[in-house]
Amino acid sequence: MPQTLDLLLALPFVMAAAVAAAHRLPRTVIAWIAALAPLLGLVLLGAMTPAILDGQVLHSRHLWLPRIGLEFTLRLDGFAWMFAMLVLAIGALVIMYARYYLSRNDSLPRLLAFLLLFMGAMLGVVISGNLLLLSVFWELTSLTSFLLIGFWSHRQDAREGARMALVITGGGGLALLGGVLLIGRIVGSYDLDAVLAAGDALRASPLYPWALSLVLGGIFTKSAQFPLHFWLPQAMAAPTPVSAYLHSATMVKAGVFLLARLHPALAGTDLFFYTVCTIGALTLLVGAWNAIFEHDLKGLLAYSTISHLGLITMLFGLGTPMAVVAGVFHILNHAIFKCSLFMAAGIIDHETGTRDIRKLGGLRRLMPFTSALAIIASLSMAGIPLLNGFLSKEMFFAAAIETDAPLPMRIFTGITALLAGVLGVAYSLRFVYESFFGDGPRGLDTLPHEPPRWMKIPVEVLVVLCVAVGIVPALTVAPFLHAGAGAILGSAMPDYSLAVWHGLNWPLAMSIAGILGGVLLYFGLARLLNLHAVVTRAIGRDLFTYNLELLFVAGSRITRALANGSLQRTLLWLVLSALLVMALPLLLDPGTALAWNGGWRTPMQWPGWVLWLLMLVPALTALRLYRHRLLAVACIGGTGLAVSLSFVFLSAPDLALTQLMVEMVTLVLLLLAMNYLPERSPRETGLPRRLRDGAIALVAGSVVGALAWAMMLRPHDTIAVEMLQRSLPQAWGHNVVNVILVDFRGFDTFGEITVFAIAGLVVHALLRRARMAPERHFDGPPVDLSMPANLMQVLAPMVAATSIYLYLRGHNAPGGGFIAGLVLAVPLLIQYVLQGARSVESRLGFDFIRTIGIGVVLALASGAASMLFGAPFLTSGHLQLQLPLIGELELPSAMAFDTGVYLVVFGAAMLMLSMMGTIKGSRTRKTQRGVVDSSGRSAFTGEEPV
Amino acid sequence: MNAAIDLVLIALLVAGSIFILVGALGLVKLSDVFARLHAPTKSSTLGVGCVLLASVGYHLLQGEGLQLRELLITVFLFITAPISAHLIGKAALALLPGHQPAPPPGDD
Amino acid sequence: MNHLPILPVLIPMAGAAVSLMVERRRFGAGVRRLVAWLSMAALAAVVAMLVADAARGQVGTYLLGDWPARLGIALVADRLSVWMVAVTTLLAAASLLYACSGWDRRAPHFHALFQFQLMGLNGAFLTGDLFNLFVFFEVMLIASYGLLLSGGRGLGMRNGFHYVVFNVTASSLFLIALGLLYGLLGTLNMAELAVRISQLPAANVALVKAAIGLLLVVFCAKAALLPLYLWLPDTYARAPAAVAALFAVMTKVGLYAVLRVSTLLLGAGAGALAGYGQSWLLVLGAATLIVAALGVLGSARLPVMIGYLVVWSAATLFVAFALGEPGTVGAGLYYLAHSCFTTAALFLIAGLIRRRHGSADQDDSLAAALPGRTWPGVLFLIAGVAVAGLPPLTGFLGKAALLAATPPSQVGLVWSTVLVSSLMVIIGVSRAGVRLFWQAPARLEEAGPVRTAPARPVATIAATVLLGYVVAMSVFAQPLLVYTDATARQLQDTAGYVDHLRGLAPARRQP
Amino acid sequence: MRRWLPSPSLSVALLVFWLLLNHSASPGQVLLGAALALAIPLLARRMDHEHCPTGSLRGVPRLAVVFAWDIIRSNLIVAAQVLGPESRIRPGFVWVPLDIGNLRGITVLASMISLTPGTLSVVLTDDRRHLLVHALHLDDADALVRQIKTRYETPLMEVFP
Amino acid sequence: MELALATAIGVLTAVAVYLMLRARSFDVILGLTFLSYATNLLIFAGGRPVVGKAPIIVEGMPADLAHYTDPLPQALVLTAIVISFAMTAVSIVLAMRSRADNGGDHVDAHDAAPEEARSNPGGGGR
Amino acid sequence: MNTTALLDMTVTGALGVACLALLLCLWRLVFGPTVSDRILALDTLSVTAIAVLMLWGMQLDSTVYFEAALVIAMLGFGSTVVLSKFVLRRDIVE
Ligand code: NA
Ligand code: NA
Repeated sequence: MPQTLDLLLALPFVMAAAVAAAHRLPRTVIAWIAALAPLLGLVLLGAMTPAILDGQVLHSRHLWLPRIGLEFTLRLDGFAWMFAMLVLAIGALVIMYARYYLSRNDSLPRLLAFLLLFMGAMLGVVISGNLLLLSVFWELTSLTSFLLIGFWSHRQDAREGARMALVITGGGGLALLGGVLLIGRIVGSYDLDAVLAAGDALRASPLYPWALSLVLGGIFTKSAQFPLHFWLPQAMAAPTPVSAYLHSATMVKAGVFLLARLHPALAGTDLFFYTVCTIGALTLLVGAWNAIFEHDLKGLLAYSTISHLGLITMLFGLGTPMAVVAGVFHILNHAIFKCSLFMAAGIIDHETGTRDIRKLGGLRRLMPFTSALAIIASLSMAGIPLLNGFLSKEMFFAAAIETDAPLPMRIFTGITALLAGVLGVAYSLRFVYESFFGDGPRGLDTLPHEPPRWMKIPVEVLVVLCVAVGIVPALTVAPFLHAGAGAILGSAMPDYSLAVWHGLNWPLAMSIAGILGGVLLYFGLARLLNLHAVVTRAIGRDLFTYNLELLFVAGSRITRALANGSLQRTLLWLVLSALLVMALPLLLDPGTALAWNGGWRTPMQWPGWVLWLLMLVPALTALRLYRHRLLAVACIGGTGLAVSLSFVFLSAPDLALTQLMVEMVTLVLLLLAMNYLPERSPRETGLPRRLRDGAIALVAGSVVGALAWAMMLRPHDTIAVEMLQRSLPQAWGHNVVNVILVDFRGFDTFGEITVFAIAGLVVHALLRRARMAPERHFDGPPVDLSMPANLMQVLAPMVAATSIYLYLRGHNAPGGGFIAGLVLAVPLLIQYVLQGARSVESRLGFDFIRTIGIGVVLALASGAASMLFGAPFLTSGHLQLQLPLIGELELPSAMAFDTGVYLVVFGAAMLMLSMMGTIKGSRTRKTQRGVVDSSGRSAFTGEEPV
Repeated sequence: MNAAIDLVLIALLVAGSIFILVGALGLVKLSDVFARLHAPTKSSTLGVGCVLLASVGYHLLQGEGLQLRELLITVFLFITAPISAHLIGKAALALLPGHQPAPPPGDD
Repeated sequence: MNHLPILPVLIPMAGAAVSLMVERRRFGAGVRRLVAWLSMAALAAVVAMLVADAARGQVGTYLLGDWPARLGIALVADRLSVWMVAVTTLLAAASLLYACSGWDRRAPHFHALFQFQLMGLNGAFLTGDLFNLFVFFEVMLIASYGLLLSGGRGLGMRNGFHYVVFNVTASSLFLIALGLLYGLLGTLNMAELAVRISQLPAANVALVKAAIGLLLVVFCAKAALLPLYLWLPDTYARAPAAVAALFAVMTKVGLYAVLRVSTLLLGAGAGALAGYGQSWLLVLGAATLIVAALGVLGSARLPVMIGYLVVWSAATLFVAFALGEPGTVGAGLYYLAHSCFTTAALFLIAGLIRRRHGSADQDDSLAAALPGRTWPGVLFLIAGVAVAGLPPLTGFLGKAALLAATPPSQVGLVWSTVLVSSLMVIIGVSRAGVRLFWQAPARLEEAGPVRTAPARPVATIAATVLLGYVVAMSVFAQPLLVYTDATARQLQDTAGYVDHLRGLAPARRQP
Repeated sequence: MRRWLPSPSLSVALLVFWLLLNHSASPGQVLLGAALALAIPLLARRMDHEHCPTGSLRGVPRLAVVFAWDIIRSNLIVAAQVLGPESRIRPGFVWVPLDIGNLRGITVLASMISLTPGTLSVVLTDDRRHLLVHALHLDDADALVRQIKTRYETPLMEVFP
Repeated sequence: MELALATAIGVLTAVAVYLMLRARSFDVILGLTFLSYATNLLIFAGGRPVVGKAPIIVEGMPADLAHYTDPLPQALVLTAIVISFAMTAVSIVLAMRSRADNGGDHVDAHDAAPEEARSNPGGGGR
Repeated sequence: MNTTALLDMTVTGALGVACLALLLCLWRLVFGPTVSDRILALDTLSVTAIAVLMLWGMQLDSTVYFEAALVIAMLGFGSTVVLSKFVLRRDIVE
């Protein structure tokens, strides 16, 4: 049996795939393939019927995500069985109907595949034995219905209807998910059996109101309950088979299905009773009232559906066993007559080309057979005796007045029930009278006639069912109802009789009153006002659309207000956030955080203060002059020099060297870039902004300075001592900084040269084919610098030798591959400056990219060499060679690594500099702002005077 | 002997500091751009040369051996100082066209 | 000697170096692709072995240079790191596949930069040293600049400038934090830091808080948490599809770092610092959820919308990690992989659509459909379902797991923001899908015939592969969640991590 | 020979430079230095802007002495000028016509002019026939030109023909 | 000495932050340069400033913090300098490209100067 | 008076003078007025810095400052060259 259940669920999905795959086959074949799913499904269900009717509950359990309690449990009890029957049987009919309904231009395979997917999802909802799994299928029905409603995606109403349905039912699905999760928290399991058994615990839980509201949120949206009912009429943009299937028989019933399903667990409290009853009643009335004034056939049916869904909801809200039975019964009846009505409406639409009730009329003469079917079904909808609608409506009346609620509520439910009868008759009458009787049709292009034989068959089947159930319920629907209601109510199953005649009683009186009232109402209204001229506005829908638009507008406004793409703002937030987190701990505990600890620890020698001035004065000058970019750059040079000297002063010669080299190269890059940038920043308007930034800058400086100061006053307990101790004996280097760089933390250097190499590549990629016009240029030939160039020829070899020296000595003295690489780049760079790029490159054909590649490979290989000896990557070795003539030669393996560094740094630095130095002029554009007039230059900024 | 070397070193240092100071003072004091160019580029170079020489001697005296390599810095300085001065002069001339002298007398 | 933990760094680096060597014209594009794929395959093999080890509960460690962890740099391939590396590798394979449909020939140095990027990502995930983390952050970032900008032009340059400056600033802050931490604690090894923080004298607490707070700000900036997410949508939107797809994992590096730091340094054993900043992260994460969802609703261009989806999913992760329960962290890690794959898939799909549209300016605005939209439409549907958290795909499963594990005290905040923002995302994504695939091409008719190019099969396959991951992750959710749960538990066991690393003896040296 | 040792003087200078730099004359360093002294000029030659032949070096020592003396002397003069009242100095430009054609020679000449305080070579005309010199204190332009030409240019023309 | 170093870090940070919040790409880059000075000094300060004790091992001298300064921050700063240089290089090039491609060097392009607005955007690069 | 002590005093004095020179250069760097002045100030700063480094080395009996001085000697002039070239032509690599 478990496999049967699995197969049952799998069938629609498999066949959906089959239909999609077979989309080139003839339409009839495709329809048959599609129909296989419900037909075979019915067979499978039939096979399980004896067990179900026997009162068994069939299970199939698979693991999916037990970690969160989401198990693939399928569970078939009587109610699920009944619903599955409904889904499959009507599904089969709808497929048959769709085959003939859909025009040649539309893709039948697509529709059928979507329908089958929906069918699978719906079956899943019905036979889920795990609430989480149920919510999975629940959302799947929303999703597939979205696709189905939007089937005619070229139509705006279809797109909007689909989206609206998705938003409302999908949102409801999220609420349901929340509710289910809460139920799981209370019960400790999502297993349906466990949940149904834990009703008392649930109702007693403090979380119950939350859980109930969330679950009801899902149920009400799905079943189109007031006030979110408006999506359903909007969904009528779907092809009629879809409306017939989803919006009458199945999907909208998922809500009431769940209401019934969880009835044993959730119902029985005042909260449940009042909420569900009230909402149901309101929905009932609002739907029915609107149906009267609707001109669209399908719209009328949709509002009627809303009304009937309200009725069913109200029944489950009433909560008495009788009401539950009535609810289940009405689910079945409504599915049958409403589906046939939709199909009939579809036929009318198909034949006449319109669904506007105002254009129709007199169809009984043109298509008598279809008219007869539709009239019978409408009468069933109106609750006329001898039809199935009458039976359940009668039960509804009975349930509405036989509650144990306080009197006012009973009066309310009773009146609602009566009004339901009246209004139902009225709109049914309108549907029948204005379509099939009277004059018309008006203004049609073609003369309508009966549809193809096969298109009528599904309607015939359903109408026959209406009549059969209405006349001999005990022989037809009784086992279904018994199984269905029995599964919900269990031992509380009441005695009820499925008979047409129960004698003279209140319900019968209400029925009669309803029918008379309905007839009076319709004709009264028709006489009183021109029904055709009534324009209905769905306030809810408009409100929803308006709010949704508002949401989009708000989304885009808020987003634009926040993320306006401004770097200044982005940086501001970053700086402010950083300041906040840095300052807050200090401010909260200033006593310990900034403890004075007896003043500065180390007295400073006076040259230190000179350096201090040398560092800060140019920085502040740069701040003052920053708009004159050249001057600011010169000032940065001063600060950079001072920083380097401070590093020397504070025992960090390696750092000083690196800083100096990097300074130099940075300076060159800045100057190279300045050729392509405006020579100065424009004066800033807006003093407030400058003041604000100034204040932020001051705070930032104080906070960071204070942190640094406080940090330096704390005792220093570092692991670096061990590095000092182990550097010479174990890493064979005197210069501990270099040893850290190539050995202890060689992996950092590894990353660092990678960064450097990538920077070279990025610069290359950005400038490779870039053609840029300089801001301004000088007329005339390049300035002749042959004299300095000539001196450089003497100097360059010495610098190169110095580079090698620094590289070789690095392990034991200040220096190392990085510094050496930059030192080697400098004379080349100066040659570029003095001789011009073309002159240098014609003589020095160098592939810097390849140099970088080789450097990386070398670094990699030298690091990996130790792996051959079973030591980790980057483990340094040490070779002490006694060579003749040369004597003892120490070769730490880190040297090889340093060589890689050397090559990468040299290659990348040169790549950057040469790329920036050899930008080709734009072909399409001369300089941005023209030629520099030499006579008009300012000695103060080097540029045009302002 | 050491005392003699000491004295020589002291002399070098004094001379060096004087030249360095003169260079810096000239840089600040003189009012003409080109006049300012003269002081630091040469005086400072010479001053630094003196200090470097003193340094060589000083380290020799401290028993750290003859550190002749510090002379290399002097060599560098003496090669580069003219380049620097030349280029700064050229730049100043370009920026102060008023100072531009008449073109050279015609070829004769 | 087990070299596995370092190979995910070395293999891409070697791949990059070789890529550089074969960049000359005489080697064709085929050779470059061959190199890239060989590297990718080797990486995948190594990662598979790492995953197998980690799944057995084995923590792979690697002492670089054979120095004890406190002196040198140690790599730690625990469950978390391996998970991140595996996600990266899977994502990278699809992204590379997409790039091989043509972009790799248009962007100079693409393959080298791509491999470097992988190197940076893997290094960042594997390292057990805070400064080394910084270095690999930088490797990853600078490679990302290259990938983002190589072959680009126009406004992309300004945008790239924003991205670079923002990240450079963040990196400077990172350095300040590192400087303070070292100055106060005397070490940078994460295990040592954990030990020293647990014994922190009261006088230093405020300062260390400032440093760690700064560290968290930096990570949040990279992970795009409110108010630091502003850079992301535009940047990602301007990136070439293949690159944007790979970038999906970039925000996750920040999240990874937050998780690592908050479990290791701010865990239960951290004394005065235990749980520092978690409540802020939670609140900001929740706020980001809403703001990002508004962004999804408000974006007029598909890539921007996807950018906001990235922010949104990152915010979900912030919530998950800030809650700090093993259940939420486990769910978060699962969701993290989901988020990478789905947003990446969406970027690729956006690329497919862009290519279909052909024209340059309105290429990806949320309008206009063209014939032959079935397959991109199906892909978009699946990705949209996954990203919006609709069943039955990963987004739903991850979110359900997260919500289910949310501690009762935080249910109100977390559930409401997560569910409400989910609804907003559903609305936004469905609108995008409707406009992209259903809307009548009215404007196109006005504009006259548009030059379109058929989607290249390879590109479509790449997007399909990513969605294949998503589907597989949905089907095998249980074993994956078992793994991530175990990861979360392993993360909580700070002492285990610390003892393991401190007790690790070098192969040949004295410990 | 020229092919493998393009500039013997440069090579020697490099070797000396190397040994000084390393502060060692061990065989290893000599060997390494020699290798560099051979290799670097080969690379440097490719960068050569323009080949400048070297002639007789006989005049160099004398020139060096003259130059050194000039440096010290003029430094003292300049020191006095700088420290004294500024009104006493009259700066000015003067064009020095050149007879020397060798670029290296011109360069060295210009450098010497620059290194001796009080004078500064600023511009070399494109035809290399005139050098613009700025003097801190220009009494007698012709005397200055004459002094430059006799004390420096003439000996230099021997060294750089 | 601590105070001097701390104030230097503070002033450099303040200068950096002010410049970083300017509207022109070049000014922002200048700000980043200053920020990197401040950052480097701060990391360096983590090793506690000491004069004249360079961490270059002299044989025979005990290897401890009394005789040598802490070498680790120096190594870190070295790495940081290099990385920040690489980043600066990339941002400089980007500033150039952005200016060439977009016709202005305003980082956000809200108010390109009139002469910049005139020039043809979209040209340039490639 | 001991000449060695005198020498040490002289070193300190010279260091003071050199630092004073640094400050004077700084004055020019800050107040210009012309660009050439600032470039010149920067150049002089770096030359003077060499002297400061050497004097420092003497004061601390250390030679580790040699490399820094060497590099400054090589690069101070490099900065001057590029800055001047920029002033001359804007395009420093033509
Ligand atoms: Na500089
Ligand atoms: Na820097």
